[in-house]
Amino acid sequence: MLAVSHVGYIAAGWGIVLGSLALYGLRTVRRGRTLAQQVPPEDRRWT
Amino acid sequence: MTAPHAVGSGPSGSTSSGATRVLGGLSLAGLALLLGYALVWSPADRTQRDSVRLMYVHVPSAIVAFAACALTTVAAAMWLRRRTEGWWVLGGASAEVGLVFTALTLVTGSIWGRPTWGTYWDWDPRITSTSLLFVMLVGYLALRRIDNEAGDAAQRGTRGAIVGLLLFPNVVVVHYSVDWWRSLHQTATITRLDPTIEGTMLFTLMLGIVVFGLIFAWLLVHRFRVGWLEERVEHAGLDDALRARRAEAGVVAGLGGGTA
Amino acid sequence: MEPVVHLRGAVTLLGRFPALAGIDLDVAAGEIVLLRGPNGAGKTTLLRCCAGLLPVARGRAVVLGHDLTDRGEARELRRQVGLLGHATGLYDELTVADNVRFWGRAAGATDDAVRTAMSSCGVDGRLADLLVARLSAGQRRRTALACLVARRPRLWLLDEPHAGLDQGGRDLLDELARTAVGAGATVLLSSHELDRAEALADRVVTLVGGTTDGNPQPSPAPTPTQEPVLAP
Amino acid sequence: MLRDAALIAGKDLRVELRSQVTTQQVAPFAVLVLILFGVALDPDRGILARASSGLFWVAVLFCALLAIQRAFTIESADGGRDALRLSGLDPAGIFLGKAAAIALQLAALEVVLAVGVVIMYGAEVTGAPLLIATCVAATAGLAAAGTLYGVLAAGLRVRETLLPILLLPVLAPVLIGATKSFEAALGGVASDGWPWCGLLVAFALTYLAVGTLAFGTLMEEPS
Repeated sequence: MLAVSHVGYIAAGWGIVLGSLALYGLRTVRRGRTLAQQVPPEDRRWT
Repeated sequence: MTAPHAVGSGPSGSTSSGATRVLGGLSLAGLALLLGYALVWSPADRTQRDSVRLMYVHVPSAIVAFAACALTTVAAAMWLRRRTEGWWVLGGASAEVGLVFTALTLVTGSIWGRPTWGTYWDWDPRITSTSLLFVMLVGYLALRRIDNEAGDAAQRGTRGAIVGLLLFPNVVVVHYSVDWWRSLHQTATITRLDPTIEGTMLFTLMLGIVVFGLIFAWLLVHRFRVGWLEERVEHAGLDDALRARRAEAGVVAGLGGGTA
Repeated sequence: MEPVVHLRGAVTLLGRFPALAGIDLDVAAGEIVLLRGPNGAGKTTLLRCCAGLLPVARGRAVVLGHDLTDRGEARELRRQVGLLGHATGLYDELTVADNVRFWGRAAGATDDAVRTAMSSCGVDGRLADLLVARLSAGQRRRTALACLVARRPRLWLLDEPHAGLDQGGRDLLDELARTAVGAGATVLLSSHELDRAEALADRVVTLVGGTTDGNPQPSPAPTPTQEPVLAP
Repeated sequence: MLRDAALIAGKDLRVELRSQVTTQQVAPFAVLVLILFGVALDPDRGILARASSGLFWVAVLFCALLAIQRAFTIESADGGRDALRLSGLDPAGIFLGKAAAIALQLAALEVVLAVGVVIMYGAEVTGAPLLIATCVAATAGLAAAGTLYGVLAAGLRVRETLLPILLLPVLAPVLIGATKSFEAALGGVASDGWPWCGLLVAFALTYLAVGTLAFGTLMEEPS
């Protein structure tokens, strides 16, 4: 890792991907929590 | 990168279950391994040098994006045949997750292109057809939003489903026509990858595809359950609306004959 | 013999709004039935529903032997009904004759039938070559009526048919409806001209809040008042 | 089915004859687009002559959007959609009729545009049969896909903005194929263009088939 070329591009590429996926995942889970409170447990077949 | 603290099931309910927790754990472990291989243990390419490390995030994103698109088409076809709510919800879930991966494919491709080709954008068939796929997914999701206003699953029409059904065939036709178009035109073809990649590099790429597949599955399951819950919330609204409507007539609420 | 219209607990949604929240209705062949009720009671929705334009989400609904909960059957039904609604469905850029000929031919009417329909509705002669965009509201309604007559429907669905017509037009409409019933058709209409419409109708059904709950409940096995004569 | 198609196409063309929207508004718009391209791209450096095929088809695409919107505006005025559903016409016939009417109007526009490209951009025709075959195949494809996606968007509040985003990506293969074929017919080698023409024919046939099958269910949509 000492003489790595294109460090900026690699960091940007990986950073954007992992950051976006984390944000999107978090948002989806949050949406699910808000909605789950409005629905009786028997409609949540997976629990 | 799936934020383990978000995967717990609270008493008030969430979209996670035992299966998604396992899936999330596997994704995270795989991701850690992938980061090690992609950024540290795999060698630099002879011509591209270290910029090849972007391949391990770009190619898996692209594969997952196209798979999501194919899944949307399958879901649309099944919805047209069976008319069961699950297929409707699946189509929307895979299109939305697919849209995220398509955007990431374009962004990483562009970032990778700069050190490799010296430009952020090239009229490469893959970039062109991926950008058209992006617009098609946006259009499909816009149409679904309109379909959702039409009420519950039984009321919903075929508008979104037919666009969804044509999604993957269109992407394939667009891809091949663009491919054909460029191949007749281009004099100096710049190959992105060495024709054969071997050893650690190939293993890292395969690992990337598997890990991104796991992340996609985790996101898809959660997004599917969100869609499912949305349907339930809407469905609960119908009985209330019926009661309110019948109350206008001054009759006792409830279907199947009043006791006024 | 099945009734022409047979609804039990029929629910129809407009978006998420249950415009019909439980309708029980039987209409026998050859009857003229008036739908009455305040604005927003669901009269227009019920007529559009009987035309096969809106699906029935819950309950039982059979019109002219076609099950309205089945999308495929609704299309078959629509060939056999005529709906005169607030919208006329006429093309502004075409003449009166063009319009009646187009909608008549679409339903398989001959040119003779089209001509007869136009003269019976008083839109022949000089009026026939006028663009629909230039017509008065009353002439427009008459043209739409001519399109309906040319189709020779088995079930006439008239939504506020008297609105926008002059005295002569209203008399003409009543006469055409009676003639059609004489030839075996059935008429379901809504109207704000209650005196006139009640004189025309055999029976009145009141709609409130998207239901027919205020009316005497129809018997479980209704008997038609008269054997229907099918129109050719 | 064909009788119904003829009835619908005849009606649409009669509406066009009386309203003259294509001749008085869309055709001038097409010429305007050609002039604007000329102004935007420096006419002195030969870019126009080299790009004339692509510019021609981009102009056709814009006009096709207008023609498709117009074809469904006619039907959505004053309850026309319900009237069509009640008419008893075969949905496949309605689809073919509307596509035929759009195709004929587009063909007329293409003649105007072709004359414009030859005169204003200095394009040189070397393969007339290929030129005509391309126009026929591409127009059929545009009309078929346009009618299918047009009825999807028709009657929606957001139709003006939704139709382009749904339709234009789908039409990308037509734009590519027709442009390449035209390049061969305008100053190129005609034999290079025929495979592209084949692609256009395949596209048109596919969308004609899909539209014929799917139009019935699409007409049922609440608007």
